[in-house]
Amino acid sequence: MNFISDPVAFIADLLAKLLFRIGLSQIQVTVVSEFIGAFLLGVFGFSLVIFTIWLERKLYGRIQDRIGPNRVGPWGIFQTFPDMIKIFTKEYITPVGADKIVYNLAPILSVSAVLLTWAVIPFAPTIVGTDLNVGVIYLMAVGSIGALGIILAGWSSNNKYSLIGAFRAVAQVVSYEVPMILALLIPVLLGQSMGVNSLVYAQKVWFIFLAPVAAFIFFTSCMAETGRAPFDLLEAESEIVAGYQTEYSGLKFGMFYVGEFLHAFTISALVATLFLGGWRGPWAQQVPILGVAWFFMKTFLVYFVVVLIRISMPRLRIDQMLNFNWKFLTPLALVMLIVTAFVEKGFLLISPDLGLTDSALPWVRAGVHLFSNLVVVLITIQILKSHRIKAVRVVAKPRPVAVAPEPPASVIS
Amino acid sequence: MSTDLLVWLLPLPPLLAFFLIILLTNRYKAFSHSIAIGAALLSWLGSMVVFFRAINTEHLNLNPFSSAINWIPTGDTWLQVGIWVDPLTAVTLFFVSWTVLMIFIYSVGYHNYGQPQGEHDQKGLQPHGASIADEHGHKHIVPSIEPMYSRFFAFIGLFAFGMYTLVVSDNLLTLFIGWEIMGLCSYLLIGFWYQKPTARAAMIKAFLTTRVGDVFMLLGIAYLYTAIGSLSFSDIFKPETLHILAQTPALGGFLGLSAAGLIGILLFFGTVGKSAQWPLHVWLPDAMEGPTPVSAMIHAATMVSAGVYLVIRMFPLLQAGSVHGQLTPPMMLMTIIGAFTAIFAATIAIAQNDIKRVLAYSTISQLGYMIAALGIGAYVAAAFHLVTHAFFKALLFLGSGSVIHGVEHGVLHTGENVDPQDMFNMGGLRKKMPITFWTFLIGGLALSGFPLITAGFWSKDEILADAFGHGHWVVFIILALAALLTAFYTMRQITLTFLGNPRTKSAEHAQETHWTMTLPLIILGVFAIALGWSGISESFPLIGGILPNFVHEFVGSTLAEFPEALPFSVWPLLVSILVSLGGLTAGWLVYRNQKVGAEDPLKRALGPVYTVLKNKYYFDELYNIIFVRPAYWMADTFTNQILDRKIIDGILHFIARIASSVGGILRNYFDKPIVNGFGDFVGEGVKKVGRNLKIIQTGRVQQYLIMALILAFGAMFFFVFTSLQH
Amino acid sequence: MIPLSWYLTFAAILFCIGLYGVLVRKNAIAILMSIELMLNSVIINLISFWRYRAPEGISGQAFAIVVFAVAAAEVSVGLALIISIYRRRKSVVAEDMNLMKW
Amino acid sequence: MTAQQIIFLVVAAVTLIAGISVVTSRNLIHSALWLILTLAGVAVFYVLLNAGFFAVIQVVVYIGAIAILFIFAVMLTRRVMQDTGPQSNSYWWLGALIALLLFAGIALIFTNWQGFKALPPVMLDQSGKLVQLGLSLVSPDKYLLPFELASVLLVAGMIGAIYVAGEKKQ
Repeated sequence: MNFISDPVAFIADLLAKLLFRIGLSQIQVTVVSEFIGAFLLGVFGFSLVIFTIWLERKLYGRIQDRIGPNRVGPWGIFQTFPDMIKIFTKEYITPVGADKIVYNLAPILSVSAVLLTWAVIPFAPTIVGTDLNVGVIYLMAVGSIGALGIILAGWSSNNKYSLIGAFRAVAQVVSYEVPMILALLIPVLLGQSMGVNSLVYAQKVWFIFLAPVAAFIFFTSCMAETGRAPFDLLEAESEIVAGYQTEYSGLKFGMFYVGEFLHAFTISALVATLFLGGWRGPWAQQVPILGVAWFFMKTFLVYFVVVLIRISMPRLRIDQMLNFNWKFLTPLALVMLIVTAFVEKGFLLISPDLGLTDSALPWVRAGVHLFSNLVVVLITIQILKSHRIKAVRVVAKPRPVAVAPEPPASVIS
Repeated sequence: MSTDLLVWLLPLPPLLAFFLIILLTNRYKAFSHSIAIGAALLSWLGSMVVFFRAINTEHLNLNPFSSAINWIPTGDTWLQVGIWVDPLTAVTLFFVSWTVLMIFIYSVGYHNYGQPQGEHDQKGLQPHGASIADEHGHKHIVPSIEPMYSRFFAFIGLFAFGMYTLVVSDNLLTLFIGWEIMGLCSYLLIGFWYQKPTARAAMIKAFLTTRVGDVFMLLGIAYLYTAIGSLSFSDIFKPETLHILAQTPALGGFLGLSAAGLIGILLFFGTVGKSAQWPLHVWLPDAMEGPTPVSAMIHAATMVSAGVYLVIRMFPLLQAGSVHGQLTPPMMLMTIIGAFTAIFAATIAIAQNDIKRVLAYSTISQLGYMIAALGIGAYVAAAFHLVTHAFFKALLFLGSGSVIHGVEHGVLHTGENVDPQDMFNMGGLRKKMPITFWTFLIGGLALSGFPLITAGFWSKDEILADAFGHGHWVVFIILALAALLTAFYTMRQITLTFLGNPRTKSAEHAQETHWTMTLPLIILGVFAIALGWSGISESFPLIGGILPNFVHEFVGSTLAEFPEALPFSVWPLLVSILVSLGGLTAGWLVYRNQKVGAEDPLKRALGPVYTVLKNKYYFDELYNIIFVRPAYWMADTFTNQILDRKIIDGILHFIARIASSVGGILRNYFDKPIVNGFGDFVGEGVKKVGRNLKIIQTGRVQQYLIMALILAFGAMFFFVFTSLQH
Repeated sequence: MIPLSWYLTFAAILFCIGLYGVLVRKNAIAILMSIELMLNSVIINLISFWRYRAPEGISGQAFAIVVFAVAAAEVSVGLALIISIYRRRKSVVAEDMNLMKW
Repeated sequence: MTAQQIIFLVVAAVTLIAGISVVTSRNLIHSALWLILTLAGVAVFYVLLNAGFFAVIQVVVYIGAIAILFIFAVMLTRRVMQDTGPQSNSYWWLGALIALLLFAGIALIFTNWQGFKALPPVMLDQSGKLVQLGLSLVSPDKYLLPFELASVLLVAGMIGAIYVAGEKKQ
């Protein structure tokens, strides 16, 4: 096994041989190496945050027709470090009456939730944290822990704004989990497995082509999950100061901040792996390193879209947000799940007597699924249009014309 | 039509008439009397046909017209009912049908058919006459029609049905049924004018006294049935059954009588009741309260003669066991009672003033004659006298009816308040009512036995000859005396009513009655004379052989062994002629110039005996004392006061007291303390338990859970330990 | 290798703790939490029995899944009830809810 | 003592302590948090029992949904309790006694049960287990009925909850 084909394994073996020489028993060796692997992944996550913060601020500038940070280091790439230092030096203020334990526990939970998702995402065919066969549901479980963190933060800081922020967060996060799971189920259905890596393997044809609607639903619900862009009611500055983060300061606030950014990047990684084929690309099988490159390219592409949306979209009202979820996303996700399942079953029954060559089979299947998706989209558009007309008709009722009151007789004469 | 069927149909027309009148034509007088007379005519015609066929058949008694049907199932055999016509029945049919028809016709006139309705005539009272205005305006009171006109005809129709069934029946049971129907009709007809208290008393008296006789008769019939298992005459008169009955001693050796004797006596008591013989005669004179056709029909022709007919019919039974002419105990009893009744009734008759009562007592004495004749074995003579007596007694009664009717007419005319039935208010009706007078005279002479021409003489003479012939001296003397008295009171009656001159104004105004009443009198008159000649015995001097002694051959043949004709002896003939002529002349001499309001010459002659005779030997008062008052006493004081009030009510009250006291005790000592107590105890107990249990229900879920778990663990540990043991 | 007894004792202890909680806690929501504890111990039992008695079959797991569903339903209805009682009685203390009808 | 046993004991200790604190902690939010910790402990146990799917389900269903529901409920009814006074009612000793009694009974039964000390049989291939479970849940002859009934129960629970807790629009 040479370095190029599987660098991670190579390094791992090197490390193992080193430890054996030190004299640790087999169990201890595996424990230590597992621990080192996990530590590396965590550190990698945090370092990414530093880069993404810079990237995002640069993009904000450019979109808002300004340069963005360019003072610290060339093109401002070191801007994040002074921010970090500033936050580290801030004083820890804990509000009076706050529930100390819960107050301190909240930021840890929210950051750890995000980091835990990276354990499952495959960078390359061989480079992956752990290949759980229930990976997809693991992602869901971790998402819910994040929600927990936000609630505790809002609750324990003994502040009305933070409490309201917490309630809004819970409402948003918990209710958007439903369409996210349903959307996740569609790639699982297509890939016939719940392991994330096996899903990537199954993506000979990117799932975005087979289930574009599912991709759209997953992407929007993930956006809501992070509490970014159009759905950033969690810490809507204009309304509730910083939402659940108001009472936090110093490193705790930093943790939240980092958690949020990393979460944005994570969801783009998820979208990339689940719908854009993750590390799939030419020669990725042969040279794992290439897989990593493909993976990061796709992730940054999706991330760019996320940032774009974040800047351009106005904030939604809470009822609009909930209605959008319960009245549009969830039903659409359910319909899509059912349609995909039927089409998939139908295709499986018909495919043998179609006489397709092995290579053409996935493409035909993709076409069929694409077609079903398009049909569903058209139907939804029609429904929306009729719904809108009805709404308009209601609105369009003529308002009674204002008539000046009749002057009393005495005045006229 | 075969004679059997004809005989079956004989009784039906009167019955149909009865129902038709009662149910349908009660309101229409003309319609109902025509139905009744039509029915009587039909039965009369049937009887005549049967009579002539019976005469023309030889040895009728060997093969009589008879047929029987099964009526009541008695186990495996049937009680048979049917008809039986032998010479005796034929002869009885003859006189019954004639007299019934005559009386039906007579009743039309008697009840003033065609007269106007009386203004204040009431149902149940004699009509009081109606006032009508003739052409020149002054008022007349005219006899008014009987308000219950059709009802009368219905009852006599039913009576005729009863008589016919009795006559034609072939067994004692239907005979008894006919007997009872006649009893009922006599009751209804005596009390026809039921508003009169005397009529009501008379009808009850008649019914009860005949009822006494009927009870004994029924006992006799029952005993007979138990003895030989059948009631029909053909079975009874078989020689061997008669022999058995004669030999077997009566049940319990009653007075040493044989079965036949006892049955005979019991049946005879029925006749004593029905034909008003000595002990049970009291009802017949009082029965005169009924209208005269009733008295004529019931108390002269048919009903009373039914009693004698029964005895004649059962003669072989009564005679069973007598050896060469010696009288059996029932015959002995009959002779005694018959003879005594004859002389007894005759003595009372001479002291009566009411025209109908005289005839009533004369009927009783004549019946006594017949019973006495049967008693001494003069079977043919008794039958012959029965027939002739029926005719001239019916004639006399109807005659007295028309006399009363005429005098009543006079009473209404003059408005005089006088009793139309009392002979001393009459007199001199010879000129006013010639037809009634002559027919009444013929009847009277026949009754008293005027020699040679009247039928009465031949039949009575026969009886006296028999008595004389068979050496029954005592009977002969008594009967001769009775005949003397009969002749005397008959002549008394005729002279008081018809001869002399009228003693009251109403007698002066008496008028001859309507033809419907006088025609029957004439017809009966003819029979009263002509019938005698059919029974002249051959050995009679001079005119003996001219006409065959038809009665002797024909009626005699009903008996098993033919009774031989007696050799003629002059003594009984002389005695009877002497007796009748003597009586007649004596009667005429005594009463020929009876003045208005004068006393009865006999009163002076007999003195106290006269009053005794007038009051009928005080038998009514005697019976009143012996039977009626004790019965009342029994009913009122004994049963009501003592038995009912004191004893039964006493017992009941006692029981009631005991019951209430027991109830009280139970209530106080058992019900209240124990039962209620237990009830309350349960109630309180439940409440207490409820109060204690209440505290468990705290409403706290966790406490419930703890309790549940404790119990569960208890159970668990128990099972675990037990399972651990083994 | 871990014997079955460890799992069963652990589940029993957890169950008893849950039972104690249910019997003792004043607050209705605390009671519900204890019930959750008891349900979890049940599921542990189920899975351990599956693992130790019949690993080749899947009935144990199916059973567990159904218990999961029931637990979820139970909690949701329980909390809904408690909230409606709270809204009516302004109290969540189990002892206050001692009347069948207010 | 193998690695697994060590992990088992550590996690068991942690979970039990969390369980006890759930039951005894004065602050309701803290008891909710302790509950979450116990649930996580139980999830680890599932992993030890080679039932990975259940661990994840446990996290998603219990921690993700039910725990949050609890916290919600606590928040909604916070005003009353104000964490005042003793959290457990007067006869807590009785509860403790019964719990111990129950434990003694169960222990008694376990000791008598011969399969108590059983060692885990060797697990063959694990991969097909999840698919087999999924299929069994939906195949009619296996566990379709309980699965459907559970779903009906959930829907009923949901509707009931909404109806009971929802604001009655007058």
